[in-house]
Amino acid sequence: MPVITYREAIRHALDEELARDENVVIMGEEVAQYDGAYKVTQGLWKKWGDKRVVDTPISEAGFIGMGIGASMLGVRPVMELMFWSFAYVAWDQMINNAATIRYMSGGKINCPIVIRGPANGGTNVGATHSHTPENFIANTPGLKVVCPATPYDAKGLMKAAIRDNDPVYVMENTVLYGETGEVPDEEYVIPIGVADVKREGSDISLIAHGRAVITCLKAAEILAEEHGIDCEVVDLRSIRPLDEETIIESVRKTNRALCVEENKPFCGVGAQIASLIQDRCFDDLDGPVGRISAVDAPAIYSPPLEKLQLPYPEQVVQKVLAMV
Amino acid sequence: MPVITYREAIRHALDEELARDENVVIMGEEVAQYDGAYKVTQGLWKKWGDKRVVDTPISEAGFIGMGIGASMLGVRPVMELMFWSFAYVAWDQMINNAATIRYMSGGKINCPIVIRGPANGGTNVGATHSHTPENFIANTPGLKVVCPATPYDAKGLMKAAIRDNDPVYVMENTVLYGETGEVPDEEYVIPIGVADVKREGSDISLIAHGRAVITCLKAAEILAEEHGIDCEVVDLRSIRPLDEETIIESVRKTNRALCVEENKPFCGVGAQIASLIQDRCFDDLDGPVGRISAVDAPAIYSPPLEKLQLPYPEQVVQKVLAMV
Amino acid sequence: MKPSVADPEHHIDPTDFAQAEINKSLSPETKIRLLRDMIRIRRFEETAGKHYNAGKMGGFLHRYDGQESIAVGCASLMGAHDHMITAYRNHGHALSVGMSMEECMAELFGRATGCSKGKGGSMHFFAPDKNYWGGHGIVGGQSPLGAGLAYYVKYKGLKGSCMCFMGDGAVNQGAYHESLNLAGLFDLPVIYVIENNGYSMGTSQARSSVYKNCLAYRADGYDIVWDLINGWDLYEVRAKMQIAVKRAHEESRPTVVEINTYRHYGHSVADSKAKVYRAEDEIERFKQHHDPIQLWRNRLMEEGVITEAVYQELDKAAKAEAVASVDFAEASAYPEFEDITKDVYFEVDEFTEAGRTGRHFFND
Amino acid sequence: MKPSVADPEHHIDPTDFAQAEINKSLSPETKIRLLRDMIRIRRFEETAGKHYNAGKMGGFLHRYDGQESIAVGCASLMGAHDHMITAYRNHGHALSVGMSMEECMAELFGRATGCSKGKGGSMHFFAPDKNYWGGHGIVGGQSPLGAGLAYYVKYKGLKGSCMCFMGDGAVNQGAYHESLNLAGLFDLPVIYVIENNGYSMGTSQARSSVYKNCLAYRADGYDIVWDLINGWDLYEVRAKMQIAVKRAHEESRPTVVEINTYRHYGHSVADSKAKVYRAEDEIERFKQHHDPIQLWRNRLMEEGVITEAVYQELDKAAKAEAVASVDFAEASAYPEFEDITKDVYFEVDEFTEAGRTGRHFFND
Ligand SMILES: Cc1ncc(C[n+]2csc(CCOP(=O)(O)OP(=O)(O)O)c2C)c(N)n1
Ligand SMILES: Cc1ncc(C[n+]2csc(CCOP(=O)(O)OP(=O)(O)O)c2C)c(N)n1
Ligand SMILES: [Mg+2]
Ligand SMILES: [Mg+2]
Repeated sequence: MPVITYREAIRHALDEELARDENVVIMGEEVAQYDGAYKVTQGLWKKWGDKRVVDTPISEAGFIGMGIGASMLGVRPVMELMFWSFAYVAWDQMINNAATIRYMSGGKINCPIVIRGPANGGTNVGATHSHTPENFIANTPGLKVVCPATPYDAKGLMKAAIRDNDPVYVMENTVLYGETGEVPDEEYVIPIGVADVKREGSDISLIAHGRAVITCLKAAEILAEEHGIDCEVVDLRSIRPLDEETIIESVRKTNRALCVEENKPFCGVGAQIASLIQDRCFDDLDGPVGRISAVDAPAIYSPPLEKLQLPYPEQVVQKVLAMV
Repeated sequence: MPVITYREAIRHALDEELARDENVVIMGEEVAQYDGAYKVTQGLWKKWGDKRVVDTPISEAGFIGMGIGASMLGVRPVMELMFWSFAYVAWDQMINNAATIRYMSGGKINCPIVIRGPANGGTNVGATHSHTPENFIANTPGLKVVCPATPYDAKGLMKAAIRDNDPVYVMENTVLYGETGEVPDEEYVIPIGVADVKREGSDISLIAHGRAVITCLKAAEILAEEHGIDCEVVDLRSIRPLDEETIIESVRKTNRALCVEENKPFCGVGAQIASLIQDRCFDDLDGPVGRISAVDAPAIYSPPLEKLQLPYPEQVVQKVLAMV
Repeated sequence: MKPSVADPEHHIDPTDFAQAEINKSLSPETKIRLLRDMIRIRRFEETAGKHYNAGKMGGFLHRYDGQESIAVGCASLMGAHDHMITAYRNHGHALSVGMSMEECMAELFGRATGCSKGKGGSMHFFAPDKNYWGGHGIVGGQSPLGAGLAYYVKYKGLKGSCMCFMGDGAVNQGAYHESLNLAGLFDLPVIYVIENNGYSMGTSQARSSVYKNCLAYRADGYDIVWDLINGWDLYEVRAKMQIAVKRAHEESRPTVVEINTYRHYGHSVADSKAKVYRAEDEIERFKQHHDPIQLWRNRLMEEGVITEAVYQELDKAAKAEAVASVDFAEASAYPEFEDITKDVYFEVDEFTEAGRTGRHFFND
Repeated sequence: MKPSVADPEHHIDPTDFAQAEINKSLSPETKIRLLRDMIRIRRFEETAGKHYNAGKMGGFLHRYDGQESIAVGCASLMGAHDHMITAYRNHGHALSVGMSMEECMAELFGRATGCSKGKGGSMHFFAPDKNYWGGHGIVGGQSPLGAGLAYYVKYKGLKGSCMCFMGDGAVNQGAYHESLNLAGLFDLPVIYVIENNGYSMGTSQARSSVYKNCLAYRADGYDIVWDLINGWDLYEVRAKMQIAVKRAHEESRPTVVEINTYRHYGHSVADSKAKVYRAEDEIERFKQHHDPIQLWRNRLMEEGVITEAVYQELDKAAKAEAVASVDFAEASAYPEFEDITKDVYFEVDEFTEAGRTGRHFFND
């Protein structure tokens, strides 16, 4: 199978969907002539032209709202946020208009928009540029949110997001853009709402999404090699809809769970998962569900410190050792 | 002790703080000449004049950002959001500028701003006007958020918020504005971060904030009278900082916990509390921590239905009966 | 700095808008229909207000009395690809595009037969089949949506437009300005219509906005053509709006128009200071001399298009229709409990594969 | 529509800004200090760029080369109650108000000795003691803050101002427009300075904004005085900015100025297309003919204020200072792990009662 980067995988998804459906339009700051701030859309403007790949001014509330409006009539905009952090200037459009228009119209309208871009810390861009609001979004009925961890998932989920008739917010990760993985040439789509057991194991379930999945996989390897502990790694992939059954099944098998995420701890996704597990697996658990999140402060700039602010494999290893 | 409304209690707090500190300024839409959309600021403009009580245009991002800027130099703005739902057009100012300026400046700046207003459903104002983002705010290090349930707490917490040197977001409730309670004439301040056991009990801990506390108290009465079940009701009052010890102590005593909130369930405050309890009270629990939240959809308009969308006493009663 | 209509190419005599082509071509029947449409709005609002005060509704009720000529005049210019979107004061727009009083009244009563199945309420009427996109509660929040509807029109190469309405208070929301720049930059056939009734809640225009000339003039900084309209004259509304519509259709360019108007009642029915922040005589003056319905009625009488009897008949019919709509609403059922979680996700409602994958709702 | 300086009351000859009072009164020493300040910025940026490319820093590095006259010219007008705030391209402003290269360079290197203790990085330099309020990363996000700093000045009855800088791309953020209305409405002594370098990242002004006259002209719709300035002429920057400062001090009224300028390098050091979206000859032209440092140097030579030797000496000193600042940075320690959760809450940092009540941080 071809090995390509996470970035290329997303680009292929966009390219294929541009070809499949003439209503698909890529939009965002620097996505066209500049090829994208992170080169995700590289070459697409050249190939598809001004109508299908559109540069916007720095007006997130304006252009995302515009995309929502256009989607109500049938354009299928795939909007890039250069950073997901910039969502906050467009928050009302994203949380009110996109999420509630269907409801408030009694189902007369739907809003097939995709909003995508990187949402992550770890690149020393500071507190205002490192937000990861998947928990805010998943709190909001009417929205869907996915956080792919691998090139394969990124492509498959992006295609599903574009074909979905509800607003789907896709959170990528600049740290992962250059990571490679196998991605088949043949067309495929990954249904939104299906978790993926990225590694089977029997001693403890590590439950994660986005880059934290990679961190868990590394930790699992160390734990297996150095400590003889067999971790199962559950990649949520989609936060809302959520594949609760895969989580529960895993915990029923391992009897232990650790949630790992790069978000801040308070009301993070890990809180929801821990709350779910203690509810559904109360008698299966050999100990409390553990949680690892970012160190609870705004993202620090200083590069060596930011490394420690986000979950890292050795930290997961230590926590697992303390838990089993 | 004088019995006054929740609305009056807040007004007294504002009035007293205007008197105490000449840097305190009340600002917001219709807060001055109109006496406030919900009459919280009634009479303050007349008493304090244009300089201290200021009407703003409908520019939440602008005027809240302006307040943040002014607070950096020492003005102490108390900004009213006519509805907390309107925070989303000012979200970047509230979540980036207010929360991170201290951090990014290495502690050189602080931001003594208060942002207050009603955050609640239940008055049939529809999906865009019924947001309760206390979980979003508590997720954000640098911010504090309190949700008073009674006139006494509303006054004491408001005064603490105004004196606090960090940004404090105060969530009131239009449904509670007319509720009455005892409030002493003498000056008092309630420290932010201290929960209040509103009712002692031994069978189960009902953990709530805001109006859900009132719902729990009513349910507790029914449970006591009709079912002989003795509930403890823990009012969080402050979400961040959080009084974890009071929660834990209560659960260690009752061995059962039910979190009740008016927010949507996914990553709500109840998720964080459940995650906390299962971690710290794993061996004390006789069963999983339960949760009740709003029915997971945008706020419906239809009045009889919205009543059922938010937690109500009988619902809490049924849930408790199923748990004990 | 010259407003759009001043452009001589439009051949419009600003002292007699009745002579504008779009008005000259009106048949007596259409003129009467316009009158009827305005009266229907007035009677709908009055009836709704009465039942609101009787406690039959929840939430807000923002009445449109006094502003009828705007929605009716603008809607009368809409063709197959012209769209409309507005803020929460939207009953007039809804009725103007042809929504029935029944579905609207039932919505106010929170019934399942309401236009939004009782989910939206007063602020959220919708009829996509009539090119009507609501009904939006966040001030200014609809302005990018309006640009987006126009984006679709342009994207599909249609001759159309989107009329996006907003209040005078809404011009101070950032989203509106972002929309202006986008509309100008992308050549969007959007028409921003500022319904200037002089107040945003209890705040007069002077206390909420700084401006030169008028609020619409802010468009000049975006090189967007603007105009100012006397809203009480239906002929003027139609004549000047038609220029904007034509610009949208033929040049795919935006316009900003500001239409002076007045709301007869409070910001919402529950407006504690409705008679404090506006002088009694100001209100009276507008009701007496600037009521668009009375002015249009008088005009049509002058023109010999109607008699007083015709007017009375229209009025009676509108009243009866409003009363009947209340009967309809009251006879309708509320939504069921299960309906609360319907209409959240298209994929769930349609029982698609995507709607069945993973958990979508999170109550235990 | 006339820009502010065109107002004859200001007695400024637009063909010779050196004759403006504020410039005529400059001593040779001050003129040399202004040159020195610009050179220091240039050398700081060059040195930072070199070490960024060597992998010594993380995140972004937005260089100010080419725009020095703006920050230096504006800062030279600041008195006790004049404040400054800007966006992420903020090294020039920081040095202009008197921050040391050491604290700035150490910040870039992520050290605890940095001006923000290594927490802010390149985009976030601060010196409240020098009336300098940063360094902000969200485009346009600082504009309401600037209004707020001015609000304080007015609230306290001081004769002062806030200069709030932003790029040409930032004018399309809604927050800026909301700020303009607030500034006008509340008579705030704020000066919005649009540093127009022609591009927002890879997007030219023409592709990001629709406008008439210039971007600053949008202020006209808010009845706010505006002006357009050639940024490469330090005399012009000072002369025209001084009018705005005076307006702030004496009338407590806002101004919007747009200053034409050019950035010599990419948007940030990592700008893959820096030489694609701008023609090579355009870049060369600006470097050759519009470099504010060279123009000022030539001017001071013409005036006989400096000789080439003086210039060389200033340059050598600036280079040495920059190199020393790197030494300082590299010799400094990184923050400790415990520092991550410091400077989050004032009350916690200060060990107050409020800081000890309840749990503030939520890692297990
Ligand atoms: C962002 C936002 N802020 C505040 C409100 C509350 N609010 C609703 S209507 C209104 C006044 C709007 O006035 P205007 O735009 O002139 O419209 P009008 O009511 O006169 O039709 C306000 C402040 C809101 N709905 N949304
Ligand atoms: C709200 C927001 N959107 C996008 C960005 C990403 N971004 C950073 S700088 C920039 C270009 C800004 O250009 P301009 O305002 O002209 O300033 P300049 O870089 O030329 O100094 C963009 C798009 C951001 N930081 N914030
Ligand atoms: Mg109005
Ligand atoms: Mg620029």
